[in-house]
Amino acid sequence: MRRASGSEVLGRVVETLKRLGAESVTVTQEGVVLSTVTKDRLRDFVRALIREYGESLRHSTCMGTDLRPVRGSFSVTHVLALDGLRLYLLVETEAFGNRPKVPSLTPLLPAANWAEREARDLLGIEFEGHPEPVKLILPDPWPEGVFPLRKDYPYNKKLYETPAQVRGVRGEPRFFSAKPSPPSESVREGCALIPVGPYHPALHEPEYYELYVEGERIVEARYRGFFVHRGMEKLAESRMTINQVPFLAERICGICGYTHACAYCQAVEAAARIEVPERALYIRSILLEIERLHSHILWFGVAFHMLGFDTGFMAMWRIREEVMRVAEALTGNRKTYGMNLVGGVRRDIDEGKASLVLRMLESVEGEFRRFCDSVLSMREVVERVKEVGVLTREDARRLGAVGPHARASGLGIDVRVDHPYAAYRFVDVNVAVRDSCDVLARILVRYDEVIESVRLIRELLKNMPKGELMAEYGDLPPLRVGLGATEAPRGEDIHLVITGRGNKLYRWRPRAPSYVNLATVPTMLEGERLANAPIIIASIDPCFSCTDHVVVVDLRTGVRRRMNLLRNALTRG
Amino acid sequence: MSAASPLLACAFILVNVASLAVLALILDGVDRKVRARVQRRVGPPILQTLYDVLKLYRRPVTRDELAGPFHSVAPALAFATSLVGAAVIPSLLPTSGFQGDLIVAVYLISSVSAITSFGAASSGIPFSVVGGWREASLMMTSELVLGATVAAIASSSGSLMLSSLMPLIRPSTVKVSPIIALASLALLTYVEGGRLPFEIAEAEPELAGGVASGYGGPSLALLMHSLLLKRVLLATLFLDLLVPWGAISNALGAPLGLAVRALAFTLALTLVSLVSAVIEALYGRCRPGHAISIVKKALIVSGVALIAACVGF
Amino acid sequence: MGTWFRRSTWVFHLNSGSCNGCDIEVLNMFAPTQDVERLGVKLVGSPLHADVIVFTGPVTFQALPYVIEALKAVPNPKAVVACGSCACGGGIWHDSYNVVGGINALYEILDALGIPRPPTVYVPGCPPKPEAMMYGVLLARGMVGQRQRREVYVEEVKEVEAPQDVREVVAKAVKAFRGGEA
Amino acid sequence: MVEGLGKRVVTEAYPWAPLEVPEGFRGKPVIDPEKCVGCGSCVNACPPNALTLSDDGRHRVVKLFLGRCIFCGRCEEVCPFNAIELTKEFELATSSTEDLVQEVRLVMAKCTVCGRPYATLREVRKVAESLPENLRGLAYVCPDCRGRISSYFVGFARR
Repeated sequence: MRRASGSEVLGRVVETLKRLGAESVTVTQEGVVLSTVTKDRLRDFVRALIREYGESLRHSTCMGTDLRPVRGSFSVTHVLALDGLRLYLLVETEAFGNRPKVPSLTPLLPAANWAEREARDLLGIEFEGHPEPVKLILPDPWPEGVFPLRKDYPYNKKLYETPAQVRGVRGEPRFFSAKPSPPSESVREGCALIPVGPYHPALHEPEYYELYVEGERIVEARYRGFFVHRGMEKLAESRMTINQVPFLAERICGICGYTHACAYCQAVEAAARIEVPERALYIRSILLEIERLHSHILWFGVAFHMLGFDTGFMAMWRIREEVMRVAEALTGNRKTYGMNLVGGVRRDIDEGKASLVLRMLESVEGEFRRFCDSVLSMREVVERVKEVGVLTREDARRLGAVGPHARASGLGIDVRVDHPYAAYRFVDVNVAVRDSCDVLARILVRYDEVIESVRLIRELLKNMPKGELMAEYGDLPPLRVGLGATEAPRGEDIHLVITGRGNKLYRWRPRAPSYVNLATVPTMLEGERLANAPIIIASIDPCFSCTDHVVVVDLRTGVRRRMNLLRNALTRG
Repeated sequence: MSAASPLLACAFILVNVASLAVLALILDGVDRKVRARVQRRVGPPILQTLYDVLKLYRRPVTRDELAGPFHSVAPALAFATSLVGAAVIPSLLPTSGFQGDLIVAVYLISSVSAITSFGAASSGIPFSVVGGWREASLMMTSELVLGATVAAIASSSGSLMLSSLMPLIRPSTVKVSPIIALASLALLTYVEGGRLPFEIAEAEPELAGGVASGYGGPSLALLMHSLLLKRVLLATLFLDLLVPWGAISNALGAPLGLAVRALAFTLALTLVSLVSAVIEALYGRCRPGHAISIVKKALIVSGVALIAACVGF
Repeated sequence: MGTWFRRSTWVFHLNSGSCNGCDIEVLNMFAPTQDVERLGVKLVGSPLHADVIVFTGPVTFQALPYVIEALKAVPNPKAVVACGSCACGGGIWHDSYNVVGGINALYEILDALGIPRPPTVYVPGCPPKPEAMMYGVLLARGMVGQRQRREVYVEEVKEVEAPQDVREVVAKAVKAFRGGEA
Repeated sequence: MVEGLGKRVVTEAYPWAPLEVPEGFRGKPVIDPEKCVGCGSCVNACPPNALTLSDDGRHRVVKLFLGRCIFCGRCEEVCPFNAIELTKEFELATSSTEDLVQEVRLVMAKCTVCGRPYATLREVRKVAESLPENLRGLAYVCPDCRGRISSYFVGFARR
């Protein structure tokens, strides 16, 4: 009922966009509409859009681009998702000058906060009216006024050229003067500070949380992340060619890398109008589900470990090992599948490999069900996760949560259904939704998704058509925009590309799901007991390396302030 | 039966202390092996904890400027205390015993916890402080339970001497209070033994080692060793109150009786350890508040036992 | 390399900005199938307790000060097992603006700061199999031999010049070209 | 959960017994120095620049640094002579990064006209083989000189 025919909906949306004052409206690819707006009308345009589409409009990400060599300007492209209508709206606006200024959308759509600050850091675009215009992405000692993503910055110019430069005054390295967070201006009397990270056994990645506790209760939580900014966007735009980037994209994340490789390839294929053979689409979907399987089971293990339940951890990782072995047999590596190139896949799944997969599914499904059922029937376990780390539906929507995290707060969004890609066009996906909004709900959603993945792989294997694995294509047309979106194990993963000349990229902007989900963590932590902190942080299945490919937070601002500003923005908007 | 000459008594004590100290490490190895087996893996060698401790003694001593002076002394003090505990409590071999050694034993066992948590609290490391705080709050409650239990047993058997307490073997009447008291002591042995779900003070994923996180090298070895020894001492106390070891050795006469007693005792200790390890493998860590509330329930039970003992049941 | 940790190896996991792939495989070593605990290896949460640092990631500039702190916190003597291509040589990011470029580049900074380099075992792979890491740990303990060696092939050719007939033809061509010029 | 006690242990025998890796495993890449001609296709395809090319006057050096390799297998895919392939070898740990290097040094051909080394002798011979006999001489001339004298060959071929 929800879905009128695609073209009808599209026609109506294009009509609306024109009516609301878009300068030009083009359908760039299936399900993606690009409208350009002058920067003075941007806010009004988006405000009108919010009025028009209300709750269903979600800010997904934004991409800043240095178009000076081409058009003499900078551009900012916001990606707004209309999940119900199966559409992504790209809203592009242009700005000129060395410190270009565009109006900020954060007061209207709080989820735009980090993405805008990222563009500010990397490209020097000022967002007027941004509630918190401070450094987010680059490392602390990064000099002011230097923007690595601008085309005139060499990709390999390191922050420090020689080891000796690291050594600053007083014999101490200059770095060391930078503490991960400021001496707090608002720490309450009688609070103890518990720093979690950057190295903490609960986090297998360097991340930093500061928890202010009274006894065991957390009164304030601050997050400081982005230790894993490796400058990959710049590498992709400069050193690499389009068929090298899939391998770079895969290394955004070691757990859900393949989903990034897929999203990237989809984006380039969309930009260059490459028709990928159907068999390749099926193979991609199968591997994506295998990845989801291993990622979710891994998460179960980690969650049990956080609860101190090591037998659960061991059982999950034992079950997961079978998935890893099959992944290795299918692709040649347990983790980095390396299966994708633009236009298709590199290896086939033949009969023998298919039967290997089916055997694995059989045993994994049985064992996983049996073990988790018996754990979830234990009162001690359920007690520890029930009504812990609550994120209300309202907060989830406003902060732009995605994936299982959003689905556990009652939002039924899933890219596989809302914006079908790969072989999900040919199969029905059941979306697991729970509405108790706590850690337990997140466990149950992922439980359902494991079972659903098993079913999907079986169906995909059964329906897989014969045919080619790779499309033929020539040189890419330059300066075309492409968008690729996939449902990573952690939620919506979105890649935007602008093609360049000579089989290179002009711009690449990946946005991983944890990027938006992480912003919800401090909200969930406040008022909780310290012992619950690890399981709450873990419950969003945070993948810091996904997020941090581009970002680092400023020292002088704590999350607390940021969250308050967000709330203020929410009440005002 | 107690040793005839002071020299022999000293020898008995030495044997007890040495063998408990070694057993504490080996039984932890057994624990790890059992847990691994439940998790369907091979697990470390039985002597692994022994290797770990021996290695730690060869590691350098670490010092932290932030730590208070008590921090660095605490492990040695805790270890010494637990060794004295091992000397006082009859285990493999009988000790000569003195009136009130039950009180001393309980006091020494509690002291190990107290020293550890104070040591952690003066480390200046946040995780360690929280761990110490947890340890202390768990200890406060469980010491009450221990006290009430001991009082119940003592009043029902009319003695405070460990070797003469045989609360369950009373030819005349079967009493209820010692049984309840022993049940709550069994729970306490498990809880204070630092086992999951009550292992909240070290809490690896939450507190990065908690009370132990400020120590390294030999002091960590001492701390580990004294905590493991404390675990064994609690089990020993429990076994002493449950099984009439003296009667076994008396019935057979020295030296055969002593040998049988030592062997039986070791087996019993291993059994307690095995059972605890299997239980432990099935649980996650509970919330610190929850752990304490469980211990509070045990407090009610032991209170009931005490009242019952006073009334004469 | 080190014999003091041959029977008991306590490992501190240090991620310097890696993609997670290696980190998950490090954890995977402790899973039932690989179960390195049977070799006496234990993962510890505090650097004070560790003998060996399992190092992953290409070292981002943001993580650098904390990485150095953590390295210093592990008491000497210690050993490092650098897991993954990022740690061994910077991996795919080696020349990016925000990446130091692997553990050897980090060691150069340590040299400049006057901190001694710990002995290091390098485990390439992207990510290495858990078994490959296990092998690396055993190599650090001196319990297995190193299999990978530097391989250099130098081609030996006696005759570098083009064949006689070709040279003659080319000489004619050159002459013809010169003639054309003139 | 206690059922685990009754079941078999899943731990593998490695490192005490060799480990079976599946067909198609992407392990250590090995250059076959006999087949390699130093054309540089793999170097162009390699995403992390683990494969590099350099000239030292007499030799062209194809260098593979395993410590940077991401084991993607693109080199294997693009090599026109199947000179590089990914093996099943995974026990690559070393105590020095020096040991992670594979180097193939191939003799350079000197231009018959100007004497400058411009490509490996093997590559030149391969090219020469693929050319018709009357044009073969062109392969032994560097690209710069080739432009100048090729008209002679074209004329020669016509004749």
